[in-house]
Amino acid sequence: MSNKHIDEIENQMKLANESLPEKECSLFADDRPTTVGAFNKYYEGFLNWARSRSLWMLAFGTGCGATELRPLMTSRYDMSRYGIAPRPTPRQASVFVVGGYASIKTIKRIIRSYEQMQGPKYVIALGSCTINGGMYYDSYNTINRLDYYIPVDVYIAGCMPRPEALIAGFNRLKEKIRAGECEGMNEYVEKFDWYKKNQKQIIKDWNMPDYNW
Amino acid sequence: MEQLIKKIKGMVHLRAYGKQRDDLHFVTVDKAQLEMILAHLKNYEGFTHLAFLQAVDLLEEGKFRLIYMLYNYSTNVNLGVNVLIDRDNAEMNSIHKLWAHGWQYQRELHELFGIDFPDSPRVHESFVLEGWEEMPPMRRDFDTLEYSNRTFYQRPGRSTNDPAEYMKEKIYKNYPAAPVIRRDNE
Amino acid sequence: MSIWTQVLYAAISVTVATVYGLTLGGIVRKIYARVHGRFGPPVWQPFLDIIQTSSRRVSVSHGNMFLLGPVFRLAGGLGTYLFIPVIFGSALFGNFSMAGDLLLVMYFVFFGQLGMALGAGQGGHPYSPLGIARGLAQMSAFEVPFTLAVIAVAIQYNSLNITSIVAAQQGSFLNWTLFTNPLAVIAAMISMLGMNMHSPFSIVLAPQEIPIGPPIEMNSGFLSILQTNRGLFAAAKLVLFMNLFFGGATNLLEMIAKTFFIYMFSVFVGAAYPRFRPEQSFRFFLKWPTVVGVLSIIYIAYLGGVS
Amino acid sequence: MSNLSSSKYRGYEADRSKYPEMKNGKAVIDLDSHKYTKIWQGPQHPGVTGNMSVELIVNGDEIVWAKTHVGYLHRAFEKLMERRKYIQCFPLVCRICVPEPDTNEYCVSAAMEDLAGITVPEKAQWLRTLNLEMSRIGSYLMWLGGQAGSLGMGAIAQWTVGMRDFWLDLFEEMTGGRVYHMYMIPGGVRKDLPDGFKERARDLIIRTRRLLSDVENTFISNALVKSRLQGLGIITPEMVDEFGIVGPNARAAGRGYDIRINNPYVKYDELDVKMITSTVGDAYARAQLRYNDLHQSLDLVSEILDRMPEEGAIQAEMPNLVNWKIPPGQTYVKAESTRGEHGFYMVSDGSEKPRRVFARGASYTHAISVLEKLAVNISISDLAGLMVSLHTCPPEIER
Repeated sequence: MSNKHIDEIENQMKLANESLPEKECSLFADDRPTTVGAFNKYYEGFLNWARSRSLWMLAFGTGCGATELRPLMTSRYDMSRYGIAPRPTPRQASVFVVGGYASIKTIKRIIRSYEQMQGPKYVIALGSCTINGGMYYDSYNTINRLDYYIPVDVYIAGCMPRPEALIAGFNRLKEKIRAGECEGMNEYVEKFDWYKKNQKQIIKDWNMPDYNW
Repeated sequence: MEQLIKKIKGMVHLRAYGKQRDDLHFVTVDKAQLEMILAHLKNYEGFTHLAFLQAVDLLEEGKFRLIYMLYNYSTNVNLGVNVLIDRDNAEMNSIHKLWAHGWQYQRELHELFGIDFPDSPRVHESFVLEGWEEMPPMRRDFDTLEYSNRTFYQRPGRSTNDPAEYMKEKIYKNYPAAPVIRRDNE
Repeated sequence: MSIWTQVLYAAISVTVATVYGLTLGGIVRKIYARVHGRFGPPVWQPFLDIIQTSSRRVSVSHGNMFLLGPVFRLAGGLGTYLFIPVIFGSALFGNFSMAGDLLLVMYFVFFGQLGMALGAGQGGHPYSPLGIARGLAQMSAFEVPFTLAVIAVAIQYNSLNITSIVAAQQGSFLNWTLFTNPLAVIAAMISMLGMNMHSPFSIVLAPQEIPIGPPIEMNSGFLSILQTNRGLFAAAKLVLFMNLFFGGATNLLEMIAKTFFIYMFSVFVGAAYPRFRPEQSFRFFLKWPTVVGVLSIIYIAYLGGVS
Repeated sequence: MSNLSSSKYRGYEADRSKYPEMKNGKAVIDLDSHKYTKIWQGPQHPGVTGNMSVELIVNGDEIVWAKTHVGYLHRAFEKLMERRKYIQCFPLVCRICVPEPDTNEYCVSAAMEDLAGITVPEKAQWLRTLNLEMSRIGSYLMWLGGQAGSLGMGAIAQWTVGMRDFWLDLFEEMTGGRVYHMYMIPGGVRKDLPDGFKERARDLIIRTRRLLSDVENTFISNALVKSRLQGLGIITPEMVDEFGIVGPNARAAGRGYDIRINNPYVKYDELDVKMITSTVGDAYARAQLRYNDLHQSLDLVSEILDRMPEEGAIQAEMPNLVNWKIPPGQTYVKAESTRGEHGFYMVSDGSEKPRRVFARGASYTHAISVLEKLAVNISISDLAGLMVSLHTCPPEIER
């Protein structure tokens, strides 16, 4: 293959970042995300065990579900027993708890925050409204299915789910992590174009880079 | 209250007056005289609190009805001042000089109903919607279900529990359908 | 003792201190949780957190200085620790103590912050520089009473060697600086509140204001280095305070007991107070603690202390 | 500027001769001059109250310009209610304000009753009053935790939110729902009180008071809390009318406006509700006022429990609610929530669905106009405290 051809292929691999103003283009990376596989089986098993016992939750109350996260932190339910702690920045968080319905304006921020999290990362979606829209199924401003926009590991049904249900959801997530089934980060990369297509269909003013490092 | 209504009648063309409760009255005035009557009510009659400014879409009449809900702290009475404006090219005078939070409602009305308020600060800024391309969504003729079906992905399996449907399906399954009356011109 | 034995001993000592510091962190979380009326996380939670952060598969860097930030921080922690004799008279925990190590330790206590400032500054997040500005300003503020207290101690024992300072306090607990020069201890303990960054001096991390401040962009491996350093540095600071003001320790148990109670001082204050506004915090350190520090020097140098 | 000089606010005595440059009374802010930083506080930020954001320009630690962005929680309730039958509105309305859903339920059912001309039986009125006061307690407890948490005092937040959980238990007994109750329906309420409810409620009141005395010792009378909150975010009496400020924010500024007293609804005219006001208008006065109001709510709950009739209908005679048609008309019903005047404007056109429903969220102006004004010239570390002190609740702003 000629060098030119290789360049072309590489250019196709780059993200367009079309919606960014020209002077900002250099500020953002245009590399596509890549899949990162697991380590050796036994070592990964040990790491997964540690990951499941130290879940750092992104403190982003996206909807009314966030109101039940507060009792979850206090004496009655005390999620810190299970190693779950809130973390204020996406760079350090490993679990994204989407607290209910996501309006168009919020889903944009959800995507940005999700992409900034460092993998392996997990998503818990609470409430019926993230599953099929719930009572907002006919609203023009809320999405109906969250798993079309970011990969979801655990859904917790209910409106709103009780703290006990949340703990059960977290335990389910832990089981999945320990079993090595939570590869949402790689899934997102593999179906990157499909996710981007869905995201761009609803976010009409896409003024951010195509992938937020 | 009657005195006040009389006074308003003397000042402006009072199109309608209604009393809902002892502490809630509605008056309807002309579009051109609205600002004057609001300023009068605020400065001289003690209606200093603007509870809200909202609109109702009267699609059948081709009008918007704006409601300026005022409140008087000393007499504890709410007075809703209604005004009808045209639905096409809807436009209204701004009240941001009378109340410092008036612009908020005007921005909301501009975005959700498409009513323009020239001179109102930040009226063209987005309020709750981002990148909206359809008609203003709170208008009556905007079908939110149709938009939702078109834009978002429905998860199959949603069922309805509408009582009428339920009865038709489960209880009166064998009940003969109501006779369809055919008219000549069909 | 050959240099290699010393290095081996230092390595063991550092490991023990890190494990101890992290466990202490776990205990502190537990104590906070009890104040809140909760069970709290298990004591070994900090270790799990370190494994979790270091096992992330992806890591974003913002440039060379960003890489160096955590390294500088760790170097600061290591440097502080390695020149403090942890246990008086022990070869294993003697570390590299030497004449004039007090000066070196004082330097290293603040070295880490500066390195972190460089690294976090390149993170590009606006909260990083805000946090750095607060951190450095507060550091300069609490450094004043702390340095005054250290000067008082140096005058009192006529030495800049921590080993000889500890040696001078042996015998009876009445020989501790706590009793021979209480003013210096008061000044130093107040500045320790600022050093440990619990409330009311938690303005650098302040999750409600500038979400966790300087390390906001630190992720994965960088964060795990910072977390490790947090354990080591906490242990180093506490050992330093123990040596200078509380008579040092002659065995490991004594060290653990003393440092634990020294740390509890800032934990109990932290659980009961809200956070200062930054400028309130700076002014606080430059008022009474500084006056107390100056008084302690006058007391020792001109009034001749108790003896 | 007057905000700084006339108060005890010991934050900034900034040098105004240089930054920001003033021209015609307006600050000239040039972002390219590298003297200012633009910061988005929120929506992903632990210091904002819910899912909203404030766009800030800071000079050092000082905020020189602020702008509120809302709409992250817009679910188009008002549009959806136009597509729902009257009784189907109830699951929707309680979600308009999450910490205090019952005020919404009361307003909507009262608006429907007002339009249809239905009188609610005595017992149902008492039950409604009880429900409203209990939700006020829950909301205030959460607010107290938020205010302490915004100052970095996590312990208070843990205590009060933990205590709120026991009030939610009472709600669960009473209504079957923990956070959202859907207890009030047109014509009355859904259920009577369960057996032994009154004893448990009285017991909980005692426990709450015990907690509050701890909170008073550690929070309200804490010198550090005072030094941070006093002089912060002063609302002057002139601002109250200009910005339409309501509720505790207005009462702390000296405006005696409490709908429970001014326009009594349900059974408040028979109860002993006192107007609690203050004239200072800063964040600390608001905190004290809400703390006293919380005590008054506890008093009211025990008074209601004592005076409530044992027997009586809890539902008025109603037509079939599934196909209920309300005669045409328009009405506005308001109630005092913890944030102030919470009202519903409802228009019916004689069909079985409401023509237009508008929810007047109490913090609509607090979070936007007032916050943008008060946030200027304070330290960035005080913004979280200020937002909580105004008690902004984003879902009721954008609905």
